[in-house]
Amino acid sequence: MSLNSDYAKPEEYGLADLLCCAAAREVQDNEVVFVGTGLPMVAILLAQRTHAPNLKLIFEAGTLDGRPAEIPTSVGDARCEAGSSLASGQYDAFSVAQRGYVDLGYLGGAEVDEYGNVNTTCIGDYLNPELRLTGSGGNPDINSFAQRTVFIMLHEKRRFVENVSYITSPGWRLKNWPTGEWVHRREMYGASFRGGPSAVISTLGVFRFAEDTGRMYLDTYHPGTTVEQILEQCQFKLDVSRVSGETAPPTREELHLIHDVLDPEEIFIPKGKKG
Amino acid sequence: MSLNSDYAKPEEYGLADLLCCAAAREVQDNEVVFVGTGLPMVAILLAQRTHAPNLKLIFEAGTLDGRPAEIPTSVGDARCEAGSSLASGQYDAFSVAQRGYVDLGYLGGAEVDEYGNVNTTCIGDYLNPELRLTGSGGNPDINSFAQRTVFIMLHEKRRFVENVSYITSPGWRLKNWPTGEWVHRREMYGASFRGGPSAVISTLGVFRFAEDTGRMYLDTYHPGTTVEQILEQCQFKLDVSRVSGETAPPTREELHLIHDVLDPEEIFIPKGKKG
Amino acid sequence: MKNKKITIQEAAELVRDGSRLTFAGFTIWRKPFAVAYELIRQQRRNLHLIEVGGGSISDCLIGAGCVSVYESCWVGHELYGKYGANLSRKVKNREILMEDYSHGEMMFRFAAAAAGVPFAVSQSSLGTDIHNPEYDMLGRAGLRDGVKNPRSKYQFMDDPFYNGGKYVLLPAAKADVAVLSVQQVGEEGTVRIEGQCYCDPTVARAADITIAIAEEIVPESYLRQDSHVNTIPSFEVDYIVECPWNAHPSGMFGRYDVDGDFLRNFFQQTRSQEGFDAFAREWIYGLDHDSYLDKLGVTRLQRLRANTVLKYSTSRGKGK
Amino acid sequence: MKNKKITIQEAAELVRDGSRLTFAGFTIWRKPFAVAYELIRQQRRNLHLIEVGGGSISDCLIGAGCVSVYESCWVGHELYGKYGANLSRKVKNREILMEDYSHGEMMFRFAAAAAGVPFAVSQSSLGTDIHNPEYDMLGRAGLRDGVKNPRSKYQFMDDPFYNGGKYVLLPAAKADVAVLSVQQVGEEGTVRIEGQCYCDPTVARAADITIAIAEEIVPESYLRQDSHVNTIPSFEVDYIVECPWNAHPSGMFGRYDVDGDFLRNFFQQTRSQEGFDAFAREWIYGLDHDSYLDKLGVTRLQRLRANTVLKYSTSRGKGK
Repeated sequence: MSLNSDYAKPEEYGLADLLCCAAAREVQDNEVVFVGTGLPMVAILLAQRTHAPNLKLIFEAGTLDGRPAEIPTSVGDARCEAGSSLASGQYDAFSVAQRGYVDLGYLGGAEVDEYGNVNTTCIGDYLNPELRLTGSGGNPDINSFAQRTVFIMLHEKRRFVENVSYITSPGWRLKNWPTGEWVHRREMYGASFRGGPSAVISTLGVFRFAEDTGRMYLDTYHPGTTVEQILEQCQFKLDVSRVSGETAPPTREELHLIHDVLDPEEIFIPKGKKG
Repeated sequence: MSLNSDYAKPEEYGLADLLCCAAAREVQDNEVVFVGTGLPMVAILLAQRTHAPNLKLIFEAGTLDGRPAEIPTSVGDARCEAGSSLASGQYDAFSVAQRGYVDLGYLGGAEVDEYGNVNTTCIGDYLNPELRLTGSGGNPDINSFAQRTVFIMLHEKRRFVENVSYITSPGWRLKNWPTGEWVHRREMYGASFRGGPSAVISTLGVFRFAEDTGRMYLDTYHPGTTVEQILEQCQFKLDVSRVSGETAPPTREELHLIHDVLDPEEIFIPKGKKG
Repeated sequence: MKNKKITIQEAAELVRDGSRLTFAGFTIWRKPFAVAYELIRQQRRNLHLIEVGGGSISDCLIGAGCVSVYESCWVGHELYGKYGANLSRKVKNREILMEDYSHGEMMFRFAAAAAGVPFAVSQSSLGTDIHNPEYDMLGRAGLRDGVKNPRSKYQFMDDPFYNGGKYVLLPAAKADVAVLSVQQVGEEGTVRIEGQCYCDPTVARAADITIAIAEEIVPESYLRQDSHVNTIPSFEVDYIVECPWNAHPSGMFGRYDVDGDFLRNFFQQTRSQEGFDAFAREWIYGLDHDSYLDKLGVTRLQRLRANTVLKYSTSRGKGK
Repeated sequence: MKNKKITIQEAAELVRDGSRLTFAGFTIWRKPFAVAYELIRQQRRNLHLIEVGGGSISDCLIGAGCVSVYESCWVGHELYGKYGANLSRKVKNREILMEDYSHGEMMFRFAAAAAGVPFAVSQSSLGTDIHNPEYDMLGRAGLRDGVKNPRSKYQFMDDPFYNGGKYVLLPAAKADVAVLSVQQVGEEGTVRIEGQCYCDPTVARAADITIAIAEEIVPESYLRQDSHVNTIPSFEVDYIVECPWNAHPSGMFGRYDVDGDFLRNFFQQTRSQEGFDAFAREWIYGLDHDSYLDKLGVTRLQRLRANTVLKYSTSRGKGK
């Protein structure tokens, strides 16, 4: 990691840059990483060009171990194939994940609860929704199979909630159907338990989960925000007893890679302070 | 079919030729056919070059809709790929079969009973065998999934038995495990029932199975044999009430194709009376 | 040899009112829009659209009122529209029945169907509301007949072999018709897909009738020279159509990119039913595939065309 | 980047006494004999050989006394020997435990393992003695620990979704090590197989350690130019070995044919243990792969070499 390098000043980067770099730092070299469309894609390609050149990138649509030269606009993009080891389909992508090859998954969400349960399906009552969203996609699959998952989310009070409208993607406290009583994820997945959500990178801070209880805690707050502000923006009582400090800003080298190499067309990451 | 063409005289063909031509006549044009190594392979390539030019040939090792220019020595042979639509593997071959695409399977066996149960696993008690044979291979799979199957067998009294040493491949009367009581195949396969053994072509005659009971009966006896000889060579009481006559001999055109085109090296079919 | 070649119109006619329909491809890639448009022109109704994953094509068919049951996991336009506004509207208005699974579950369900077995086993989505029995929408509607709709949405089972814990059994996905959008098909039906094959080979095997819409019909003999690089065997494809640009506005590896402007406009314009109807009047009704392409124009299509070495367009942008 | 390249000797050392081993390939095609010979030289013992399907390589390893449990469906030499004489002898003498499944069942069992699920579902072999509970040999031997050997050989279940009748649940096949024999591998592990891929991609994903023995190691960058024609992704392959003619006497599409004379002799000579021991003294012990090839000689190998256009040898015959 290049944490001690040439950090950019606040006026030199935007929020999307900060999230992108924070996300990139979650991956270690040689890991197998399952990545969705959007900012996570830029983050992982950034990691691939900095501290994790040997990470193995899996796209849900079926590209295994790819090294795109240009940023794909989605995981089905023709740009995904470039430099990849195998271009196949979703059966292979999900089987590889279920078989246990995946170390880390990058995902998004509309709502999250204190135990990392994420909703991408609907806002309001599922049977009478205020707004139907995209639906699950591969979110629950990747989150069920990967050893750890990182969520990147917009932070608003209405999104960090006591109970999500619909549990699309499994966190650390789950419903044991058909009865629906709450159980710990470890109990739910039994002998096949591998892990679960490891971090939420929001527009305000970086959150992690307690090993034992699976409860979310604040790890770092982003430059310019405060612990108090973050507490205000959560409907549940956030654990702020383990705050380690401020989120490290992007380095100038990272900003160069993001804006001049990976996303010069500003497909996902706007330039400068615009984001 | 070319049944009314220029039939060869008894001195012009061997037994293997006769079996090969009888087997070829079991397939209809446009059918999807699953074929094992050996004489069935020559038979099906013969059919492909005569009355069934549009049959779709599947080899267990994974070649779908092949048109080999040279006779393969086994279904894994590099010669299988020639002219094929897809060269893949066993998962595809067996899935295609289980999905119900296969009209006809060609198989072999060491022992057969009156209900078409076939053994290719061992001679004698399974737990203390006189002779361990190859084992099942794909015999039970093809026979479970195809709409009908044709067996080509050496006819000896020790092979046409009351009860086979081991039911490798499912006939019309089966054991309902774990209890093991005999049930009709239709009952065993339930709503997924598609068919079963439709013919046994032995070195003495062509045998078929009664629609209702699934009991074997003699359809045609080969030139030079008699119904009495065949009865003597069966341990069970063979139904000979429906004999339709003598097995049609090869035509000269078929013999030409077998020996000059398909198997000039005598890999499976010896020339002339040698077989 | 059976002649498998038909027209786009005939392809759409194979999908009947009430059919269970599936599209291969992925979100905004290799989706046979030319067939979807024709289904809308032919005013097909009461479709049960069951897909490994949806996308713009699903939302278009849904917006036109062709679909009464939607069974899948996701509808959106990727970068060009954050959800399927037509599906959302119709779910909210109870004009459509939506049955939710996860993407992996839908893929495994089609894989089970392709392998000819009644269910798949998985540990995906355990503990989520996807398995909430209250949210079994086909069940609530009394549509679980055990024929094409399974008797239950899922079953749970403990691993009986390795003490691995709880698993979910997922019913095979049954489709009457699958429509694929591919680069090449031979006249006997052999399909060669370049780039990611997505769910195409699985869906082709699973469906009862499979139709391949290809950019080009090529000599079967050419494809059969290297059969290990083909994707789908001849006999799994029942009908073939030659129709260049059939996937527009979705993209196709090696041929053309996604038309992002078109999709962004679709998302914005079709957030209301009136907007959808206006879109359909402009881009669907009264046109056929040729006049649709003419309306798009040469310059626009040329800009989308893929570089033959890179396999994607070099003039992509965010669109504007 | 991790260096995955090792020698044939090192590949064999990854298989320990008692390991669960599997070979990809098909009967007498693409079977990594060079590794099997080395396992025999290293006197590996108590292997649990679990294969989608067996062949000459299985019978050779069994003849040498390396295998204590054999779990598969078939052993023979195709045209060159009608059964596996070494397996037969050892089954008769109770020197080996043989667990029988069908070929399809074994394939589906490995596919389940590759998909990370505990079992497959099928209707294959219903009503046959494969499902005779008396013939559960691992069970009879008390080896069903529920860890690598499943708690039961199979389970029955009625189709709960579509009233389809009786089905068999087949436990996933667990292998510690898979050894593949392939045409090309890149230095990062990407495998490209030409011709039929048999069970190779499934087995590679299923096993805990996967070793690819290749005719040649080629630049990874070359394979990655057309990734949709590759067969196995880099990260599923743990070790790679470059070893030309590694599959002899089995054949390899596009490279060389089966050495029928060699196999016919193997079958005839090894029908007794004394015969096997003599064969091993002549062709295995005291040799390494290079001296084995030298002993075969240039002329013999040249005769087997495939025509580069046809992909098979034009000088095949029945042998003699």
